[in-house]
Amino acid sequence: MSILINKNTKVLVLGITGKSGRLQTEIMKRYGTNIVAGVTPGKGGKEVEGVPVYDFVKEAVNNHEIDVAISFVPPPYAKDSCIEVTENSIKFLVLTTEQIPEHDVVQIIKYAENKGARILGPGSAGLISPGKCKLGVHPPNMYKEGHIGVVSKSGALSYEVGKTLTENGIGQSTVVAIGGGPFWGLTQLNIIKLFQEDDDTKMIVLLGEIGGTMEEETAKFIKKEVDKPVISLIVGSSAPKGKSLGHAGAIIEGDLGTAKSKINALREAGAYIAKNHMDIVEQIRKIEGK
Amino acid sequence: MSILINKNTKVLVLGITGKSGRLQTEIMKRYGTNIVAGVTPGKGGKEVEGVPVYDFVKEAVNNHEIDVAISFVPPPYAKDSCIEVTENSIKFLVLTTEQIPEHDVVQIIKYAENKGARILGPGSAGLISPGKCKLGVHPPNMYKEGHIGVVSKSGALSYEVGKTLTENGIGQSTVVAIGGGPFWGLTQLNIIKLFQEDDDTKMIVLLGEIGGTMEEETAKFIKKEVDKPVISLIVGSSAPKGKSLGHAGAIIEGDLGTAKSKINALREAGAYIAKNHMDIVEQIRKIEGK
Amino acid sequence: MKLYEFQGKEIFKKYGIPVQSGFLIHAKDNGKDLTPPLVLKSQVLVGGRGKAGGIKIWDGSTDASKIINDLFALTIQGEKVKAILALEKVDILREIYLSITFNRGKSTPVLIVGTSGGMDIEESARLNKEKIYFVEIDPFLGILEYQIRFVAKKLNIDNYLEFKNIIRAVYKIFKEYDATLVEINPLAITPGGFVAIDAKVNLDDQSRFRHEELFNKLREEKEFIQDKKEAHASKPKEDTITYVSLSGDIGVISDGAGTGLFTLDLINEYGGKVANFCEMGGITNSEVMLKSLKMVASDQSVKSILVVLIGGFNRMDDMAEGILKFKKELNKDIPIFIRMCGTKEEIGKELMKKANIPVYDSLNIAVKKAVKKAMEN
Amino acid sequence: MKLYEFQGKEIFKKYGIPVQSGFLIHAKDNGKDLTPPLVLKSQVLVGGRGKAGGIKIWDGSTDASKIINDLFALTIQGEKVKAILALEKVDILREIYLSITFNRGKSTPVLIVGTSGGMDIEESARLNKEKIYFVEIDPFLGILEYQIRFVAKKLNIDNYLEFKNIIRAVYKIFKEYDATLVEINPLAITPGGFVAIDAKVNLDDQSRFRHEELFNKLREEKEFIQDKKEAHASKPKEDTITYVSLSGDIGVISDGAGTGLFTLDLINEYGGKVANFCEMGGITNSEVMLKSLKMVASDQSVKSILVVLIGGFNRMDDMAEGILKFKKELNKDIPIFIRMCGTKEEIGKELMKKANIPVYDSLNIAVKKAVKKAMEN
Repeated sequence: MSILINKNTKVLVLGITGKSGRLQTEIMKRYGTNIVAGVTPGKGGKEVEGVPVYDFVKEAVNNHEIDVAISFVPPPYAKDSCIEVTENSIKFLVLTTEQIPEHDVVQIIKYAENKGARILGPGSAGLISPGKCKLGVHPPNMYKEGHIGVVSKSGALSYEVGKTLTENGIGQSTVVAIGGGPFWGLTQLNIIKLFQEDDDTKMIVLLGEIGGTMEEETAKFIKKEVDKPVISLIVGSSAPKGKSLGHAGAIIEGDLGTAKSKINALREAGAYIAKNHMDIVEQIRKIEGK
Repeated sequence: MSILINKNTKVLVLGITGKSGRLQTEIMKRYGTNIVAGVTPGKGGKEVEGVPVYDFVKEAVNNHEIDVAISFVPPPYAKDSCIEVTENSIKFLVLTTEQIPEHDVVQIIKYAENKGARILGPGSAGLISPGKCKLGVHPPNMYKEGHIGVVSKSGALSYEVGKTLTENGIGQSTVVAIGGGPFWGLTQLNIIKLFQEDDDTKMIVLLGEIGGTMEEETAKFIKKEVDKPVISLIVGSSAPKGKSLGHAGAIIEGDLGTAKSKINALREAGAYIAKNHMDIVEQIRKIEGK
Repeated sequence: MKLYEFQGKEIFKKYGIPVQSGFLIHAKDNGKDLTPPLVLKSQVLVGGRGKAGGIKIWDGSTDASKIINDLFALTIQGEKVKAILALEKVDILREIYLSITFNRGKSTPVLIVGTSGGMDIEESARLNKEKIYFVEIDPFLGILEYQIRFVAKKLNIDNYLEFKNIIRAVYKIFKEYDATLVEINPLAITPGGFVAIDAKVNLDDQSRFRHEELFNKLREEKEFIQDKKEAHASKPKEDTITYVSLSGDIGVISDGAGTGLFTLDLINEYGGKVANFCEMGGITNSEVMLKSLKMVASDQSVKSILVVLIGGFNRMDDMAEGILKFKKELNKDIPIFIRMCGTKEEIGKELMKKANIPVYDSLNIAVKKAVKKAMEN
Repeated sequence: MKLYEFQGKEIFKKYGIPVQSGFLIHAKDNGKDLTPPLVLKSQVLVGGRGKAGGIKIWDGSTDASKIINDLFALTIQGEKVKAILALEKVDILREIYLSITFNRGKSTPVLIVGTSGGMDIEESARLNKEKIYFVEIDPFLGILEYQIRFVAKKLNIDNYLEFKNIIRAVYKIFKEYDATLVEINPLAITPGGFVAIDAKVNLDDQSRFRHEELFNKLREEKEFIQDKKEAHASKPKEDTITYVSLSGDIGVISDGAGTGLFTLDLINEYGGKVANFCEMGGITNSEVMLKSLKMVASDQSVKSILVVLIGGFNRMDDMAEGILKFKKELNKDIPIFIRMCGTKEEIGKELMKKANIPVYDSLNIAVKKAVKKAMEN
């Protein structure tokens, strides 16, 4: 098993005729992802990599069985497109688009929440269940099937760790990049909850970053609800202090958001704090050795 | 049993210090309804009929266990008040207020729908489960405990029929007035579904009116899903043809909305069409006699 | 409040929806200088104006004043023509139908477009359902780009940007004016682009508290061209009375729409004929009761009055008070049959008893008596 | 885009939020006629202006030009004072804090009010949590009456109507300007009513496509008072590069924020020191690669450059092309260590191989080599 996607997942690609949409469609298809349709306004009737393109999500839904969608739509059209997807009862959307206006992002997330739909992103690199399905831009050769669930804010860091695990013979159940923030549909907590419930995931790797308070909240959840081993790498300890978000930001975050605060919270929750990517491998081996 | 309310239902009254709110609180309390709190902005700290009044729904919810709310709030404040109730996780609201701007009504209903809350109204006279709970303005002496479920658009017509049934020794499980429209939270269909599922309701009386297409849709549902006897009275056969709603209204409604269309649809669905209120009594006796 | 075409088009202009240039001719104006060709359109609030001959084209070959006088002589569905909107003539390549209103069954705003448009839109909707498209609008999201793209595709619109701006403007008017209907029928495609040939805007009287200034301005415009009596109908209402005039001899008052309709059915069943019907609506007190009785009694053909009261919100003590006031003021002797029960009925009945006015508890008996009396008189 | 106080107050005025009357003094102005008393406020975009002595009151007892010259001589957190806002002095009875921003954790707009307000708001928030109130706003509903009533009660506001209008205006600005923050700190209660003493408005650069005209106008205002170089930062960005300058000797470029931060940590672990850090962000192509290399290399203290590429969206063929262009253009010899893998890595590696530039597959090795080289040089 895996989380969110599997071998049979039927995929709709939004913005399929754009540069990224086209290339990633090709790579996903080659990996074996079952892409059944694409949408780009005004390009209905065309084909990309053998995938039929429609003008509207409704048309795609009427002509194909669709489980999930992945969006490569540019920022100005992202909100409209996300709502169109949710409105058409597609319950899981990977939103790769970055640089979406914050007022739009907030509406995208709230609307999905109202409709009981899941959004991974914005700015998500997607997710991959090695050997089963790749829904996003994870470089295929860096992953192999196995039992480690990885969740990361950063896409690139999830590739980095995936690569390290794979090179050391450790496979993954699913590797998920939730996006760099500052807004998220699915959070670390949501993904870890799914890993906890997933029979095929034996251990969880949590890749966090300085800023925000998400890791602190995730730690609370881990402490209460997670009994699988959690190994965490928090990056940014040596980074210069970020620019202030003004009074309002400081009031909201208070003392939270530093690497130290996150590491303390996670350690207190029982997670192993890895020094670097190689240390993750060592810790996994140690646990497996038991 | 009964639907939506029962002996233990804990009630919040919105607009409790107004003329209607105050009088109806008194009558409901006398009937035995468990009114635990009231809200009127700016009147926090006062009491009405021994019921504590708060400025905010949140305060009431923090200080009392509350299951349902009933609103006597004037039209300009209705939308805000309804959203405040829904926002505070109260999942059933009787909205008695009439004359609310249509744009506000549509938002009230949509918001409740998004949050999984039920709204009876606007312009609803409320409902009564005789001997258990009265949540609204139904005159108490016109009802007695029994097994007939009554649903009506019009409040007054539900009193009329309740009175006739009671005078003829026929008790009711619950009598519900959904409001005169043209917009509704809970519909005839929603109420009949609850009656169908309610063990204590043996027969259903549906009181309809000309205009709109609700009875036609209800009929479709009855045909498919209801196996309890349904007795229907549709009023307005002899009324002069109403004012046109313009092209748009005519396009939406087409040939529907007349007494004839409603009666045909309900008869086709297996409902008995009563000639008048006395005929309802006769039909119930006939069925009971079997 | 229904707006005249010229009022609707003023709003359209403000929101950037293209309309023909033109001017209003009042009944009191005489002899304006006119240059042909012109479309002369009677300004009435009822429908069916085109079919009733209320729209004429003046091409200059005849006398304009003749056409104008003919129009002013018209009465369309009971409404006298008091103003004419004179508009430039435009070349129409194609007509479409466009409106935003509420889908009452679904409690949602709805965008409606039709591939043809014009006077017979309801009929064509009935016959060719596929030519009308409905798009539900989430009131919290407004109208979305993909929804506009959808209807543009269905209608084969070339100039998408202009079309989008019109739809956005229509929705903006719908929302910002608290309208219950904004209709452009037809929306013409001309060589110069889109033109809204007609404008139908209905405002929600219930939203008046948000738009006092606007409502007053529109009412003043209406009063300027209407008879005072007609204009009165759109004045601020302090009550919620619905009054309908019919052709029988029994006056009916009820304190609920449902029981009112039911009472009409019962009267019909017992062979009676209703002269007029007054439903007091949501705001009921002794003054409203008094006013309703006066309205019903003022009709000369009324031979008996039936008052059907079954109070929930409505208080019988208030109703009794109103009836007693009426009895005191009334200078002719119309028999009144009162059915009274519900909230505060003990007090109401006590008051009626003291004044020696019989009340009935049974609706049937009250109806039968009222019908019988009207037949006798 | 952060706005200056005077720009924020222009917007406040437009939306009916009361502000002090006043005028702007530019560094280039000489000798305006001034009437005491005046509050003279340095216009800078960084925080901590008050504590840095950037705000002075001129009561007429000293020479105004002396105070003004002192202010123009200030540099606050690295930002030179180029303009001063001169404002009428108002009597303050009480100060409160008011802002609307996003609660990023909850992905929702949030109204924040504080019973005190002023410079030490963060500190007072830390110490007395109960004095700050947060109200989450549903972006589809906007701010609701009961929410405003709630904060008004908590803050003991007497003039509710005026307060409500200010909050509604703040939310309207937040929404209509695509702001990420609208802050009034403090909002003063004066004998004459509320006055916004300060204005902090941050706009969302990502929303520029909706507000081209506005952004251009604001930028021109900024350019008028700023050095050109500083103004440049708020020009339309065609790329998404983040550049941070530090004090070490290794230049770092990454194609992801997470791996970038991780690389900094690794360099630190291996004893290296970072000179500057360039994260290419979401839009990556050969031009962005070239530009990033140039930015990093332009720093004289850079002794080795580490390029960390692990492409998902980012294509290694594009990156290789950018690196080759840089190599061609570069006229000094800085050693570059490249870690390259991911999307299109075969083509990218092939291009690098042809040009005889070594690339590494292991991050550790690349980092170690870059650190070692910097230490050697």
